[in-house]
Amino acid sequence: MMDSGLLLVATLAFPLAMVVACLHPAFYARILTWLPLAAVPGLLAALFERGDSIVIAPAPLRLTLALDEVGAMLLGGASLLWGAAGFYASISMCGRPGAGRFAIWWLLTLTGSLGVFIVADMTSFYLVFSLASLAAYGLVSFEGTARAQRAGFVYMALALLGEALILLGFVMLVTAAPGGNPLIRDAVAMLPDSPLESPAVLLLILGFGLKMGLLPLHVWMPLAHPVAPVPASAVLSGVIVKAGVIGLIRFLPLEVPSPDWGMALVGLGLITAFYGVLVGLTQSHAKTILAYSTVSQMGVVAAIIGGGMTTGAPHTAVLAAFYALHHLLVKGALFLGVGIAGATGRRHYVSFVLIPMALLSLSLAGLPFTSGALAKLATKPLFGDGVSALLASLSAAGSTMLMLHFLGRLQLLANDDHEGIPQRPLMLVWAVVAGASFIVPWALFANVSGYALADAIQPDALWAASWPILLGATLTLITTRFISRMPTVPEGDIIVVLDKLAPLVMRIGSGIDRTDEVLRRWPVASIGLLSLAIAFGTVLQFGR
Amino acid sequence: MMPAGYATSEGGALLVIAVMLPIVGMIAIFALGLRRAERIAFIILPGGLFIALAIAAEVARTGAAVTYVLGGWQPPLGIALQADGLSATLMVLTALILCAVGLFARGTFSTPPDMSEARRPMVFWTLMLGLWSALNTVFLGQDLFNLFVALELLTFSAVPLVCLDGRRETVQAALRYLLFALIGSVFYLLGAALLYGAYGTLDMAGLRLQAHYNPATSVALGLMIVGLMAKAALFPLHLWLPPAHAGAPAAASAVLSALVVKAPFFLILRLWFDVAPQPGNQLAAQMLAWLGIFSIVFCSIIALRQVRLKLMIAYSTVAQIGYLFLVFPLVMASDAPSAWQSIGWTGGVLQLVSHALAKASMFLAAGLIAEALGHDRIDNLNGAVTAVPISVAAFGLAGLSLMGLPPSGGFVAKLMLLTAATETANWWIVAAILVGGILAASYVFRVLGRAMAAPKIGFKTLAHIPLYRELVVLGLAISAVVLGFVPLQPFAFLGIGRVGLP
Amino acid sequence: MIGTATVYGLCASGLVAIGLYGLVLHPTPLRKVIAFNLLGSGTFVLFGVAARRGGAAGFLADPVPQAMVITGIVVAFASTALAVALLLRLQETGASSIETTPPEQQDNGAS
Amino acid sequence: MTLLPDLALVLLILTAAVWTVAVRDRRDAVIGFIVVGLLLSLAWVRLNAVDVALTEAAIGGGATGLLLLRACARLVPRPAESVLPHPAMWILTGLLCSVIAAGLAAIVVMPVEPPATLAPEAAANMGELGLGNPVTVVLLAYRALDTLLEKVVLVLALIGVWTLTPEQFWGGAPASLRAQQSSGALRLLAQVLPPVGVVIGVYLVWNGADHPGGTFQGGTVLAAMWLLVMMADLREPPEIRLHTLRLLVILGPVVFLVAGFAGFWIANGFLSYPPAFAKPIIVIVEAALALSIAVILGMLVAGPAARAPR
Amino acid sequence: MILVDMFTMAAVGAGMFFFLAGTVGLLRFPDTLSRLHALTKADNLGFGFIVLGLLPQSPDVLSGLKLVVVWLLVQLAAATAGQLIAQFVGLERRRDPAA
Repeated sequence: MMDSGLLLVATLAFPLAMVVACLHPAFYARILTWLPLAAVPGLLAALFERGDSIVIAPAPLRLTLALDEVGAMLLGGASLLWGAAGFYASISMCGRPGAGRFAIWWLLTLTGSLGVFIVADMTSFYLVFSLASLAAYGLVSFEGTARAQRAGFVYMALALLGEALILLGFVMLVTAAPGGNPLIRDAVAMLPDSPLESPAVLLLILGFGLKMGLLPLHVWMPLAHPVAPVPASAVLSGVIVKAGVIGLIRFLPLEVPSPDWGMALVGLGLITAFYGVLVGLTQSHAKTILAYSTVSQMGVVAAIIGGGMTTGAPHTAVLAAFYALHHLLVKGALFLGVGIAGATGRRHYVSFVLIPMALLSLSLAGLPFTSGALAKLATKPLFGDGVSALLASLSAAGSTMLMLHFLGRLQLLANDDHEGIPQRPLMLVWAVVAGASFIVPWALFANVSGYALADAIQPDALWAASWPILLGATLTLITTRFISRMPTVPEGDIIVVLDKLAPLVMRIGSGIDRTDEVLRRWPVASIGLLSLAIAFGTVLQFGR
Repeated sequence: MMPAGYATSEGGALLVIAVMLPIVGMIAIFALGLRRAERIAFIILPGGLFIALAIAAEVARTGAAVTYVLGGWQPPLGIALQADGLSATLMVLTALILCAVGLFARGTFSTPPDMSEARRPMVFWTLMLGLWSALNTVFLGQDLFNLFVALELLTFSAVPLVCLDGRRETVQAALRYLLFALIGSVFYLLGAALLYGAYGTLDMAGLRLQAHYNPATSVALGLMIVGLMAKAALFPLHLWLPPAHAGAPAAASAVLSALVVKAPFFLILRLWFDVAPQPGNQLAAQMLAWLGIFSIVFCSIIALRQVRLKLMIAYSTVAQIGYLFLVFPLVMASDAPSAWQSIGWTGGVLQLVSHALAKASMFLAAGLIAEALGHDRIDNLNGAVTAVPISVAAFGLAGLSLMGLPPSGGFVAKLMLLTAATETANWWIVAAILVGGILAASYVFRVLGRAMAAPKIGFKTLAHIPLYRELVVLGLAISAVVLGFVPLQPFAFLGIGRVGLP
Repeated sequence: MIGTATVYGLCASGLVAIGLYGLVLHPTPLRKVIAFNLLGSGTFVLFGVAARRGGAAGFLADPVPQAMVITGIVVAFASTALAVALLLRLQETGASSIETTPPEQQDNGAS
Repeated sequence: MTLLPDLALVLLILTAAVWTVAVRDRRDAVIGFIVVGLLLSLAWVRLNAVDVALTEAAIGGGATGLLLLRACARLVPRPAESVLPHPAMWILTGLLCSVIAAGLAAIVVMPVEPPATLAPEAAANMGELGLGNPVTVVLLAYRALDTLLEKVVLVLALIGVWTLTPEQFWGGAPASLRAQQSSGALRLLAQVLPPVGVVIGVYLVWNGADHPGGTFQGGTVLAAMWLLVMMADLREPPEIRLHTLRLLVILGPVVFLVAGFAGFWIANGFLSYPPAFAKPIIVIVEAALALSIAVILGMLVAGPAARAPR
Repeated sequence: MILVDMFTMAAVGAGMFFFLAGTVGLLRFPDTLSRLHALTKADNLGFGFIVLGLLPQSPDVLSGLKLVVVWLLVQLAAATAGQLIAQFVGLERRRDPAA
């Protein structure tokens, strides 16, 4: 319909152009109003663009864009959520100090996070990935409170660590492939022959896993996601974590059966899934619980990818993306819903908030007829019939417990004003995202999974989806008292251990300061100079 | 005897002009200064830029080095100047940065209308021009003694810039700088004496043909390289740099950090690849790289702990210099047909160039921030973004390059170094590059986080900064970013005129 | 067989060592400057040794290193002049050594 | 046996050097340094480098010595100059310095055969220029660029020293060089000597074309005469803003540059001289340089301005 | 010729003797003024004898003249230096009579 590739280019260029336009004070003053539009080209591209690489800059730069099925699914979902959250933000952030700054971070993050779905060459991928990671810092730390600052610090530290891991992984990938900047698929195709395969795969799993919040690199997520303003939380937890998912999908050699890496990833994923639930259950803030739910769900996605990798199953990428899309929309809707809940008074709480939120929540656990059920059904074959399949189902029970706990804490947020209702446009936006989270997966299901739609409502399938929920509900009833008495695990759980290390780090730091002070004394430095000259001369003479 | 290696090539006279033009300007200011310092400088600056570009164009056009034999006296008896691809690149870089700094300094170093001549403008502009001539000579010189004189010229221009404001700390810093640089010079000269005693020539091409491993060569190279390291402030010889670069006025700091410390490194590069007997000494190369690694990690951590912005940037310079020294083992272990075709070499040069642009921009931005806020304590930078938004943006963009994040020259440079290190299995270097990147990001974000925070109550801007000064800073930062769009492969231009290695 | 040049070569080595020692350990700048000059003299004598050994073609000594030494001596004098001016100025500002005070104690004036 | 005088001289030099470094009082150290400088000029004669010997005596011992003595006089006396550092420190330093010296010595005692030299090349090309002093030829023809740049170094050093002028004194005159107390003898000397000294300086420059001597040596003698006059309080140091002073400072470099650039037209390139005019050009350049050197040296010793301009 | 050489040796020998004596005096005498005395003696006599001895050896008149000029200049400088030192000592004594 459009000139090939133009929409893809616009996906990235349009939000960036908005950033540049902010240099003009008049536009900068009204930037919030325009925020929802930033994701429109991305949405259009996801709907209408398909096809092969579009080379924007020819070799040797090879800045290449491409949109395949996997990319289109995630791009569409992400654009939708960015657009909706942008609309939400344009209302909720209106008039707040620093709104312009918020918008700029928003646009940069948006560009990066949509970019990861459509770039096809390595360097550009790293570029957009870093952009998404680092610009999100501005969203995390926006509130400026002590809590936000700490979250921002932890987020940044780990994001940088992730960047470093991924960069090294990329370099190892590239050394296997000829040319300066290969396409991702070429580099990955060469990987099995590379002597550096194992370290490269390990680094990539660690790096992308960090972005997804896999144990033990998840610590930033429960800190960072809840502190941001509501629309930012929605995209952080909904979209940004998917950069890790797309990374694993794009960079792991999924088509080649590799049982070792596959099982390792399944194990890591499932452990993360249960761990997220367990720690989440002890939390009391609704948004924190949602963040832990994201940790848990991303564990499931990792396990799905790992399951596919074990056997080299052909559709792993698409199925994982489908699950990710489901989570993207549902989690986005849930976070926006938290904002809605905060604006709703007791009177309308049940009808406006509780029912839709309950449906959304349980969708994550795979409630029949929801997108969750479809996603779980579609990805089931990847787990085979063994223990991992059972554990995957049990994780759904865990999700049920976690989401019920979330619903319980949610009502505490209700507005003091008994009659309060949220602004109508906010309700509308929320409804759109929530609706999309139900409808879109249904629309895609048959295409993606190879099942017929009817398969999803077979009794077998319904039972398979229902028993974990029933189990989870039962367990919740049994353990409610127990859980409420459990001590709260601090947000970010094992980060607390690292906090204990802080004095040590400070001591090392001041130790280095003192060392530097000594080294910078004249006699010490000049003795260093003499020793170096002697050592260097000796090495030159005898060190061959 | 020596083969007649040098012949004045077409356009060779440009090299002489590149060296002499700034001197003419400097002399003119000194003699007629009286109110005209700035005007003279602004004739010389574009002229020098034009010459540098013309030389680069000539190198590109002929695909060979541009040479000038002075007075027609063939080296080693006489002196030759030669511009190859690398020197031409660095000369253009120097010219660009000096022009930018010149524009930036226009407001701050002009003679007040009520005086016939003021100290600061007179001194600043003459020293800047002297420094330019020195740098060009360093990049063009082919004779080790001629290069010694050029290095001294550089030191004499740089040291007084440090103490332009005459405060105690800066005078102290200048004296330290001078004395330590002098030890470096003497070491260099000792090495030159030994080489002359052994080979009867100080011409690099002549030495390359004759040099072989013997005690004289080893001791000479050891002394010279370590002496130059002292001038380049490589860890642990960095004692003079932080106070000197932090104490100088912003415009001077920018030049000192961006260009002056690069000159000794350039000479080490030349000694290593153009003079030292081949094949090079692996162990010694590793030693250089290890010092680089220590520089990166140690000084980045210290940068992170600084209280004052300019000191932080100065420590960051020491750390970034460290990256340059990683080049030696990477190039030597590469299986490229010649050093100039290896990815490590290209990465090193790109690191040099992009750091120069980024650091110049950063120091200038820090200067503007300090002017606007009246201080440069990092913890109190709140509101900088409202006072000087463009400078803060430039700081961030320049920071991108230091961190090695895309898109930026620093990213491509570090990616190339990282690739070279991975290919040659130098895992410690890999680790250092990655850790260095994380630490750099930490110190840059620490500043940005502060600068972008909401201003405190009662915040007010002390000085109004003219827009053009901010734009100069932004321009430098953007050029560092634009370098990130160069292709990820060795550039042919940097290899022009270089002698192939076995 | 040790020749005249060698004797002065050893003298040069000795001067270098003595100068370096003083330069490293003397706490006051003036003494450092003096030591630097000794160090420089040693270096120059080393050139002189090369010159003397290179006497040929009717010259008692190779003129090239001699010329280098003359240039070197002038440069060393210029360095000394600058260093002396700096250390006198340093005294005027109230400091007497070049060991810096920790950065935290420095005032915040920056331009 | 023939080495005995050399050995004795070397021993004297090293002893004086050790004393210079080890002595407690800084004035003694300066005097020690001057002694080393004078002994070194003897050493240079023994190394057959008479030009260097003259330079060393004039600049190394003389001008530098004067500079250091003046610094001594202006520095506030301090009770103990050489606080002995921690024993570990000086033992380590001594060890390292010895190792470096041993390395140098090891190379020095193993001369290469045949000796590395450029003397034949220097000799082969000298005929073209018609000058008799090979060192002058190297300085002003073969390696004229070094010499030119080194003049620029001197100018920069002067600017560097002037940088240290306190703001309010900019443009003014340096502190007086006058001795603490006026002395008739000194005045007499300052009145009698300069005419002779100037003649000697000019002679050294003129003579330098063919015989040992040259710009630096001559220029230094001229500077010494000027300094003597200033020390005897017959003249005050000039104000640094003076136009004449500035012009004198740059005279040498400018003439050198003009001669260099003229080479583009009258010979084959920068700093090359047409054979027929080589000698006059070089002598003119040398004369101009000597004058500038004299002024620069004098001003370097005088230091930064210390009085407000009148 | 022999006679000339013998004269030279004798004169230079005498000059060296005075220098030696002057140096011993410089090292052994108790106070500055007497040291100065020893030094100026050495300068005047020692150097005078040496120049005197070298004069017949000079190849031409110009060289001989130069020697004489050198001698004169040294005399002048030494005399002035002696004066200055003595004056300085006097100054010190007046300031601190105990020294």
